Amino acid sequence: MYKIGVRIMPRAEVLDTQGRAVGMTLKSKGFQVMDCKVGKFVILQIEGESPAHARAQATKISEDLLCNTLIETFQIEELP
Amino acid sequence: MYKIGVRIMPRAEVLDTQGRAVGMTLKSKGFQVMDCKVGKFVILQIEGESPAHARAQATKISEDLLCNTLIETFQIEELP
Amino acid sequence: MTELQTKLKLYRLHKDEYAQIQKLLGRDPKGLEWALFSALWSEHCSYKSSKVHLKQLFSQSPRVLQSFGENAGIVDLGQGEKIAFKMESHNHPSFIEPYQGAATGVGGILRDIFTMGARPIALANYLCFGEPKANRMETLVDGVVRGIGGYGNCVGVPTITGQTHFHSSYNENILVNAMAVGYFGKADPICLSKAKGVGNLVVYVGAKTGRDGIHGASMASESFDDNSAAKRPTVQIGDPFFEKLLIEACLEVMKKDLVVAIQDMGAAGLTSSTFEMAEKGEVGIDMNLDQVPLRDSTLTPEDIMLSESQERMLLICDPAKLKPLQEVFERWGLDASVIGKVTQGPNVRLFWNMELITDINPTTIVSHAPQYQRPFEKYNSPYLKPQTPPQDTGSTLQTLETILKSEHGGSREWVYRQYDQRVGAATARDCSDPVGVVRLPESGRALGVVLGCRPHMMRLDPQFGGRDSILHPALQLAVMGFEPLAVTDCLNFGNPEKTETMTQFVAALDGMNSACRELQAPIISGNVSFYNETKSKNISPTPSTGLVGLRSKMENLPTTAFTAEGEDIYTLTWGECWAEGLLAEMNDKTPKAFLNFETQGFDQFVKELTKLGTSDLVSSARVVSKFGLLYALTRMSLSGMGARIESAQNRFVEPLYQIVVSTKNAPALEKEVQSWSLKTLKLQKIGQTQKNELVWADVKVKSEVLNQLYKKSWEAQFENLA
Amino acid sequence: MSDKIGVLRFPGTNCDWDIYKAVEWSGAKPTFLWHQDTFNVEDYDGFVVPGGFSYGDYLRSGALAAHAPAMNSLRTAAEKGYPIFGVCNGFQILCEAGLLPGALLRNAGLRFIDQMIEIETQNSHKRFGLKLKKNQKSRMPIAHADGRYFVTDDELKKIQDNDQVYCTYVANPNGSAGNIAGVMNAQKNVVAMMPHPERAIYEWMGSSDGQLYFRN
Ligand SMILES: Nc1ncnc2c1ncn2[C@@H]1O[C@H](COP(=O)(O)OP(=O)(O)O)[C@@H](O)[C@H]1O
Ligand SMILES: [Mg+2]
Repeated sequence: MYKIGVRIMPRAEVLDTQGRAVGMTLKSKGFQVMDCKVGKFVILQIEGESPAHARAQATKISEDLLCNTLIETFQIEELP
Repeated sequence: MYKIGVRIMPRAEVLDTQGRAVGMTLKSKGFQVMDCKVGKFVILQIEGESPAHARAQATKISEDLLCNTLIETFQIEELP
Repeated sequence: MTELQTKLKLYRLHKDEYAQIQKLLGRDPKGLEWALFSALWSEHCSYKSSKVHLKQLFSQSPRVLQSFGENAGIVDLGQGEKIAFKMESHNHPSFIEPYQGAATGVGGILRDIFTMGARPIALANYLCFGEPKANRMETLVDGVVRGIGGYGNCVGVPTITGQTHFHSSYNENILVNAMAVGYFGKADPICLSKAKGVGNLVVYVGAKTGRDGIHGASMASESFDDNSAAKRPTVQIGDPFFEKLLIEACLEVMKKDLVVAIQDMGAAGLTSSTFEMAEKGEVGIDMNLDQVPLRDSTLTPEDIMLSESQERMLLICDPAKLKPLQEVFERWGLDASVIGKVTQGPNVRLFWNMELITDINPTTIVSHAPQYQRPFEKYNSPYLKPQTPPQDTGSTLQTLETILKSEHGGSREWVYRQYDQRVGAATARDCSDPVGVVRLPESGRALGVVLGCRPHMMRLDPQFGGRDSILHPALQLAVMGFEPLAVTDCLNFGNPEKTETMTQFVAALDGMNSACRELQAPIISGNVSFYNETKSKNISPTPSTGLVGLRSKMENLPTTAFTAEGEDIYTLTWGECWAEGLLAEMNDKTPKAFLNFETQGFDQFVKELTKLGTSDLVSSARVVSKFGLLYALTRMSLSGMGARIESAQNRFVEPLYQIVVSTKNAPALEKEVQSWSLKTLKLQKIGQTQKNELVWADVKVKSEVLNQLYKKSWEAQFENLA
Repeated sequence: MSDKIGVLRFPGTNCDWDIYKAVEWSGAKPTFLWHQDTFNVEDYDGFVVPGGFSYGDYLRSGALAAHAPAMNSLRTAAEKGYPIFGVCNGFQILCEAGLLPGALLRNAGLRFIDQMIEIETQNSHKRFGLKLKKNQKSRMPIAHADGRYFVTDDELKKIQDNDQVYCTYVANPNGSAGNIAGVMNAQKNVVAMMPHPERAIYEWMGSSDGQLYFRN
């Protein structure tokens, strides 16, 4: 079993209203935050023959379902 | 300027409603996914004197604002 | 502390209660029994401080098919249609985690409704917050409203009415009460929670059991203190998506006659559902706790019995029907697991990996729960001496502006805009009107829902305030042409161990009860929430109510704002009672009042008004409420049609009771009202509608200006919630 | 002979009956189609994907529903030119399934909005809104949290030039690109909108302007 993390973030050209709102709140509270983006993190426990196989599965899942590539990008990492 | 990622996940003992629905769908599509958890990922661009200082800021921001510690936990990482 | 003291504290049992348990069992309680008594003898489950008083409630009428004792009350609407409805509090959880607390409050009340076989068709919510600038208040308001919307919108039940109040007494103890209404058509069966049929199976459906809300019921039966934060790890998470599946699947198995009995797992989860089902059916149940579907494999039997994980139901099913039942649930993506069976009894026996761990008679725990006659004093209203209302002073317009800008007089649109008010495509009047209206699917008649209880009246006089919690909403229904049928309530009070609280409680209940009796509108369901106390400070006593009314048709439903030019405006005033009310409070003044209410003939008044409200004689109508006549006229003048008024009445004193109507046919209206021959009722022509402007003596102001003031107040009060 | 209209149902769909009743009102014959089952497209004259919270709106609204088996059949129907109408969550699902251009993001104000609004027709549709005239105004409610229509600037220009805009908001409530409230595919057989015409059929609902979206 492999534990794979998928980080999904809004594309640069899509206005990230949530990130903007959080960023504004942070600034108003005096934090030195220049920019803020809010995305998603999905952790999958995948049954697979090898780390590479699990990664490939995760990539497929992300492309198919977890991520809408029109508005988001994703990045995959193996988790301990 | 430092780029800090905050990964916010539902606490283990708390019901992850999104993860349950996504996991169910993945299984029904034939993916070998044993478990699925859905959380958030926030990327902060922080002005700070040192990496440690930026991290400390991010931790404070996460505790105060980004993470509802009743139901979520968070983890901080420096991003390239 | 001795071992016993520690145990009593952990399980929140009093030492007298412990003695009573010893007597009932003839021995010391052991093992799991502690947890069972703790849950079922909690205030929340046993109503131990309120039961003696609730028994006195007027709860029957020819229309009532089901009153207290089941998950919700049921009223017969005739023509084969029935409704189930109930209201419940989720105050403590909402203060701890506002989003989830409010969301699970909505989820819980919906389960109480569809458990009975009724399809939920409307939601309402009654909210009391502290001062806008109080600590955490913005966060609480935001979370609660999002939570209610998040759940109700997703399950697809429209929220059609509600109330939002603010007062410092709620600064550290907000109130979140949710009401749901469900519908039975001609072919829909009523299902009850009485277990029966030896050999029948006990089936668990819905979400798996986790750690959510363990000890929740007994927590809701305690005051808040600084340790509340430490009690946090038990937050229950609601999943409206799962609930939607559960609604569809449960209604389907009930309609297909696949269940014998059904009960939601609410407060105290599996404990209350199992023991109450067995006790009501006078049967035993054998249950294998190791077969309960778990989300967390480390749960102990005690955790399993006490968990308040959401979206779970317990069903009794004939073994021959198990397969078709499981098929229905599977189609909706849900599991249905057999976890036990109905036995001759009398005992409920709980097993853990084949080992018998508890063997106890459900009557011992359920029916023998303690009942207290908590001390209270006889209430005497200080406002019975006749008085004339005070004269207006100061600048009227300025006062009106102050009211509209305040959190008390401003618009609540920010709140209800976040609720789906029209899913179901049956909503005729949404939250912008005091009475929410949905169309009944089979007959096409109209059902009205309105909430009552004005906390400032309760602070003034709990007995009159209790009466007002019924009469005010009843008038709101009547003037729209709805016959008030029945009532649900949610009695939010402080610590019942204090004489002051119990005195308020008894006085309020007495007021409500007399009003219900007079109107023949029984209270058929409800909930008591005591211990709304933080650091020894009690909330304002707040018996919120939900009234439902029936209207024979949808046509001629009056609007609550003026809509046509040149109509005559009248007031209908009942008796002489009045109160300085909310404005006095805002000015830090103790309000003056005269509250010797004339009951004689009031029931006839409500009946006549109901008829008037369905005729074509009333174009628009409003019950004068907080802040008196000028504010009511202002509210009627917000959408571009104003009025020219001539009246000597005090602008801001709150009449109890008065109604404003506008009509196209003044002679017919006068004739009609005179024909009622009610000597306590006064009909007075006060002016005419006119375009764009409200004019009354020194007040002369454009509708648009009033509307701006009314709509902007929220932003001004809650900077971050715009 | 009345049209047969297939109405898709997903777990979490909650406007299924509302659409069913509106279709029935229009004189057509509605039939529910279950998400887990594929169907024979020839058995129907058109399809509606109703609103609601399919799969609880988890992950992204419409994302999980877009992968249901019934959607494979719907894709076939789309390719064959059958009229398909999505409302609210149905719009989101059709976008996620790639049957319509663009995506629907969280409202600019980050909150759910329920409100009576006004929209303006830009183009009629051969089955769902044939009688709608250009610039005709209709009043009906919106009720959504994720209604901000997004397309890239290039794509926006393309759909505008190609007359794929179905209706626009008179006052943009949610930050949608080009004020778009409803859009069509390039072939103009698939159409969807965020506002709810099925909640504006009878006067007592506050408006009956939704009638034209169902009746031909
Ligand atoms: N929590 C709530 N949920 C839904 N609707 C609400 C809520 N609070 C207030 N409202 C609605 O806002 C409107 C204005 O509120 P308010 O001024 O207190 O009532 P009224 O119109 O009875 O004087 C009412 O029609 C009421 O239904
Ligand atoms: Mg119940």
